[in-house]
Amino acid sequence: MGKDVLIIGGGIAGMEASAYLSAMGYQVTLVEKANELGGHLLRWERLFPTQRHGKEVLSFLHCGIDGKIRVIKNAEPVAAVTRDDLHIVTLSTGEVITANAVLITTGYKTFDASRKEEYGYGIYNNVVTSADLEEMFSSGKEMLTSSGIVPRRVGFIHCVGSRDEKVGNIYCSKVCCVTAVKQAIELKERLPYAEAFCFYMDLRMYGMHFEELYKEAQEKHGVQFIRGRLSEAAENQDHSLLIKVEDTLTGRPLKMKMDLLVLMVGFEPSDGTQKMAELFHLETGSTRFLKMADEHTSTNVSSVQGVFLAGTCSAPRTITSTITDARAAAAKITSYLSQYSIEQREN
Amino acid sequence: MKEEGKKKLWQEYQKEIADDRYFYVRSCVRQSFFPGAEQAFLKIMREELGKDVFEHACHTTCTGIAYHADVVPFDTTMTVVARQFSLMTESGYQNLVPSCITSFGVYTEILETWKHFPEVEAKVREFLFKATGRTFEIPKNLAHASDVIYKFRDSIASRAKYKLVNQQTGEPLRVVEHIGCHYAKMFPHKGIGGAEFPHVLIGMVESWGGEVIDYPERRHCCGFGFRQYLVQANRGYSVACSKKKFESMEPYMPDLIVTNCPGCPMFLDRWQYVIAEMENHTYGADKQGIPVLTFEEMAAMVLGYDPWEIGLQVHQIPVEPLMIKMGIPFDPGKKYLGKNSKDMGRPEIPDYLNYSGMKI
Amino acid sequence: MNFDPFIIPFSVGATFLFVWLFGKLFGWIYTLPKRDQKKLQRHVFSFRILRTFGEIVRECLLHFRLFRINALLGYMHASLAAGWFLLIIFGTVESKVQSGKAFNMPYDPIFYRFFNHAPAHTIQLQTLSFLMDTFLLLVLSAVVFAWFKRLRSKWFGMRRTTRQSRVDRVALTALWLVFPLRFLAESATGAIYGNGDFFTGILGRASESDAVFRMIEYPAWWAYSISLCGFFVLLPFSRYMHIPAEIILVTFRRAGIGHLRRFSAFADIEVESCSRCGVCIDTCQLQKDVDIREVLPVYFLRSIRERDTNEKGASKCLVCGKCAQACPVRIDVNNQRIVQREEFNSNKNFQPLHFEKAQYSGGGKIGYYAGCMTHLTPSIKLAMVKILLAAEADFVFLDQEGSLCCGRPMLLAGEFNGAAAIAMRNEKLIKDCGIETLITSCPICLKMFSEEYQLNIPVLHHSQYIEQILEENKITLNLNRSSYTYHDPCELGRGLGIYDAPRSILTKAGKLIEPDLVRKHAPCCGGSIGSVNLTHAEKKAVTTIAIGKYVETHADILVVSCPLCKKTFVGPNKIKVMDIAEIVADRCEK
Amino acid sequence: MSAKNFGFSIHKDRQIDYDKNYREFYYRVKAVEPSISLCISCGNCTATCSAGNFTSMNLRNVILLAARGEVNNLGDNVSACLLCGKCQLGCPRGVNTRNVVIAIRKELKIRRKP
Repeated sequence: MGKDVLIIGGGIAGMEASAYLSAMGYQVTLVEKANELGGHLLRWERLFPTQRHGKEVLSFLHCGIDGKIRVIKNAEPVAAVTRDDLHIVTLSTGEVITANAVLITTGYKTFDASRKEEYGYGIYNNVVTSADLEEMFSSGKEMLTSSGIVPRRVGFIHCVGSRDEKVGNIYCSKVCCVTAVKQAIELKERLPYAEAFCFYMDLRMYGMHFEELYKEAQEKHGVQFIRGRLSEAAENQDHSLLIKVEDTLTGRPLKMKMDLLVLMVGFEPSDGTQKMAELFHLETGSTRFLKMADEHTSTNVSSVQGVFLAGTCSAPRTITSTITDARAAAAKITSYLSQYSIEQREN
Repeated sequence: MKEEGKKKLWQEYQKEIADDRYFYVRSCVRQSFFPGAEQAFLKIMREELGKDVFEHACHTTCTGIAYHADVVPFDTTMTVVARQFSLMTESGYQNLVPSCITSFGVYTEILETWKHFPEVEAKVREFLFKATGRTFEIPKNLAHASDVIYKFRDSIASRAKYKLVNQQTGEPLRVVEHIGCHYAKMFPHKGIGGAEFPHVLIGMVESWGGEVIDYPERRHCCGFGFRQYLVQANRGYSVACSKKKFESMEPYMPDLIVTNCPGCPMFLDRWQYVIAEMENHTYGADKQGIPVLTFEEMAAMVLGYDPWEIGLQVHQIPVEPLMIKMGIPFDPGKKYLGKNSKDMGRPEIPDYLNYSGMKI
Repeated sequence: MNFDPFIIPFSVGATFLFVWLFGKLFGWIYTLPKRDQKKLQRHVFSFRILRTFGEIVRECLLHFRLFRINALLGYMHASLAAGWFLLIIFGTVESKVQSGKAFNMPYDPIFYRFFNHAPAHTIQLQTLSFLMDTFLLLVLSAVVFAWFKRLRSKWFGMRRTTRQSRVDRVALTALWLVFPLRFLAESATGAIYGNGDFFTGILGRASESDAVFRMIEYPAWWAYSISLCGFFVLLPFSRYMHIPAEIILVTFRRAGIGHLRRFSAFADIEVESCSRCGVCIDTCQLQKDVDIREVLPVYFLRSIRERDTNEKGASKCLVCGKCAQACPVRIDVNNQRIVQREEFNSNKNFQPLHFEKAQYSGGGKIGYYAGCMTHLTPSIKLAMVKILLAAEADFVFLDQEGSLCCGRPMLLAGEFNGAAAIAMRNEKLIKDCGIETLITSCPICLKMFSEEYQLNIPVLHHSQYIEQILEENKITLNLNRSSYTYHDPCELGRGLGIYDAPRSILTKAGKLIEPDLVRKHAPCCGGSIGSVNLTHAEKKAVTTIAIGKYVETHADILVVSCPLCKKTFVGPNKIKVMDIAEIVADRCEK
Repeated sequence: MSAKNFGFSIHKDRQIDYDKNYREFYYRVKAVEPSISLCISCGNCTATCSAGNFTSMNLRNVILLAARGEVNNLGDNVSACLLCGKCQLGCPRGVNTRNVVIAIRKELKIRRKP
């Protein structure tokens, strides 16, 4: 025991892995770029499928680490070398940390919606992303369009930046479908008289209780689902939007006016994740996420010995799955550092 | 609309446009649609801007119409285009400037194909050599005529006699810009401003004092679509496309439509008349139709060229109201006089266009 | 001539009532179709009318059916109805005997004691007087029971009793007052003149002073008359209209008059005949399982009567027919619902599109018609084909390529014209196949074929056919140790009275364990297409409770004989569900 | 003035213009039968439809078109329905399909009145 573990990225995965590894008796150092722990969870007001507050999960995560591990905020690794199974990492603060194992939990960033030019994000006044909407929700302010009216019709566009080879992202970001449903419900709770439409390619309600949430959206809140991918949005004179989709189930093009358009932005590897890939010479897969040593049996293992992965730096994940993954990584690191015999298995 | 957002986007789609020494290739159909347009371009380039623009007497069609109408195969098109390139090489030019958007699209497509499949280029070189004994060099710069005008838009503005401003009200004219589909929809990075928010015409209009309106069906095709128009029975589909655009732009009360493609101004102009005849609805604030100009005609008007010299009399929708708005003097009596003041006949005035109060 | 001003309220009330009733009766007969008028005429002037009288006595006076439900309930109704009836009859006799005249004033028997003070001096009058007191006691006992029923309805076999409307409550009060007041008035007169019999004489014998009775007597006769008047005037507007209406209903029904495909005189008589006894309330699964009260026939019929039909009551109902089979008046509630659905149907002239493409295969003596629903439970149709092959029947699978609907679902939804159009087309398609016997697996189709089609060939449910071939030894069943419990489908059981065929087959196949409620009391599975807008959750609740009773039998298999019931019961996945045809196909030996 | 004959006519727009459509229709039907909103367009109803065997009846499409306010051509489609209820048995979402049809028929009738 008494071995050192460096965890890079103080989001959900970093916090939960820190808690487990410190409980197991390792000296854990958690490095976070921002001045606050929590990562994306800081910005998600309510979580699917239960609508519980993001803050509750955050305080749960804090309970595991507060006062138990060393947290370095406002810092990020700038150099890394490996010597005799030891990773020597230099931080931007100048501090040098030596660790027996490094866990990368640098996570994801949301897709830059302005890259889907035809949707007009950053150009049309009333096109926002799911992250923007979440901020609108958590600000507690009245929901208004840029023209100052209460939106009467809101469209949620699924798969923005996901499953789209044209923007280089072939994968499904997993959480956007259910997030759209969750946000549509929240919107209807705030604005019961507004119409909410979800435009989807396939609805991927794969998680437990997700389908129930979808049904609730239809039944209780009257959210309407139109299968079709947004082709283009244009602005009307009153700053509302005219959107064009194919209603693929009727087989006809469809246009409708939207007061507010919400783009469900997908996951991309965060800048930090990309940087860590360079710094630690980690392989990335075709999706640009950090490559797992084996898709089934070594999901927390990177291509470099002693460097492990957890959370969304390796694939899009839900919060539930991120927490599970962080604990799995902790177990894997323990096994590695203790040289358990099961480490002898081959993939 | 957030202007800064658009500007940010435009910066990502800038292209290199040669400064001088252009090899100009004409459009097949423009000279019969709007005969003054290409002439105006040459005049502006040579006389106003002092540029070297060369036309080779032997150049031909790029086959674009036949290619898009599925009449000739791509191999034929490439070989014909290779011949154009060889004429350019022979004449000692490297910068290709097509007049036609479809030609521009065809050239772009061929150059991109050759870039990714050099064996195709080799094959075409062989075809051309076997057929004509010619060889060629790939153009160093390919820009559409509207790109070139865009590049010199500020020089033109500094020479302008008139502005795209309503003289009576002092308000900028409200301009609808229509970009030919083959300009950037296939290769967004080959167009100025990209495919979704092209800047090429907007740049000209704003530089010359006008205001561009962004209406919902801005991206929609004019309806030419080659096959759609060429078969008479399909024309109802073609006109429906234009109609969709007119209906979408009508609430914005545009003063004029400007285009950079040979087909679009033709259809946007003529279909207004057809719709007026068929459905008894004339567009435009005064029910006089919305004038449609090519970018060269617009430049020529701004520069104060004689409207009848640049062929404005062959427009179906009269341009006179626009000239009155801009304060451009014109002699109505000379409208239908051709070369050597010979009367060239006049069109039957469409029943449904409202000409009352118009000084013709 | 006997006269006193207090007879006026009674006479006015009675006159009003008779005028009203005869007006109503005339109206009903007038609006009958010609055909039905003829039927009525032929019935009234035939010996069959005697049997009608018999039923009227049995049901309107003695309430046999109510006795069968619960003895106390039966006694209460019978003692009131028959007691009052006898009071009127014997009162009339008594007054005629006393006066010695064949004709006297109609109110004479009502107020007999007031006008005749002399004690009964002949043996006849003494007997009559004794009987009159007996009947009054009988009626009063009914009133006491009626009060008691309000408090303890369970003793009368009813978990819930009807919530009364205001008119009903006033009429009820008037009715409840009539007999105590009569008792009081007669007792007072009896006490003064010393002529009361064993019952009405109680007060006189109990007290020496008649000053009090002199004070009470006259107002009591007034109150008696007024309460009678009140009851008579309210009768046409309250539940008590059922008393005269039921007599007419029995007569009409016996004459062969029935429901039309619209709200007819017959339907109106039925509606008026509902006494709101509330016997139907406990039978209704929607009321019990999902607490939908609007469907309860007692309230639904009242809403029709008030010309403010409850649409929910019309459309939510499962049309299972349990209420109708429980109804002591035998009101055809199912038809009432369907007729009302048609009233709400704004597309009365709706005609479905033509179905030229629909075609059935011909070429066999026996035609097997699976029906739409059976196509969703292919195991049933495969089993039937296997059985038919085993029986070496000359058969053809008519609708192998898909059925044109029989039309009953549309009929149940109140789209009569559409249903008729489909039925006509389907009938022709079946006839064109040239079969001699038609077998179907779907009780819904079976009911439609037997009641609405003119196929002129035997139409059998597959359970009936199987029973037949078992008897003819065309197939034999190998008995095994499985135990079965059987669910009676609504349309097959209550709808068509086919209860025995499936049971006879099952006893040959294994052990049959019956649940608590069987045959006409069997629950609806909840999947009925009879309901127009019962929600999925509501249906599920009905199904879950219904299946519970079968699970309790601990039988191995729940056997059904309707594809719809099978599909519905398979849902909760609590017991293995099989159609009777599948059981037979499994155990069938040549 | 009679329209000139150009040898062709202007094509009708096939696009569903949701804003111009009779959107109220769907909400009226939904008020009568709320389960219509649960439809997920799986097509189970259409696949099993007795009427669909012989006609172009397509309940999935009917519900969709109703939701889009495209009511002009619904009549022929729902007219074919026999209300047999097979669709209701299959529906994985528990949509009360028969009543959806009945409600649509009623609404169409109401709307046809001037």
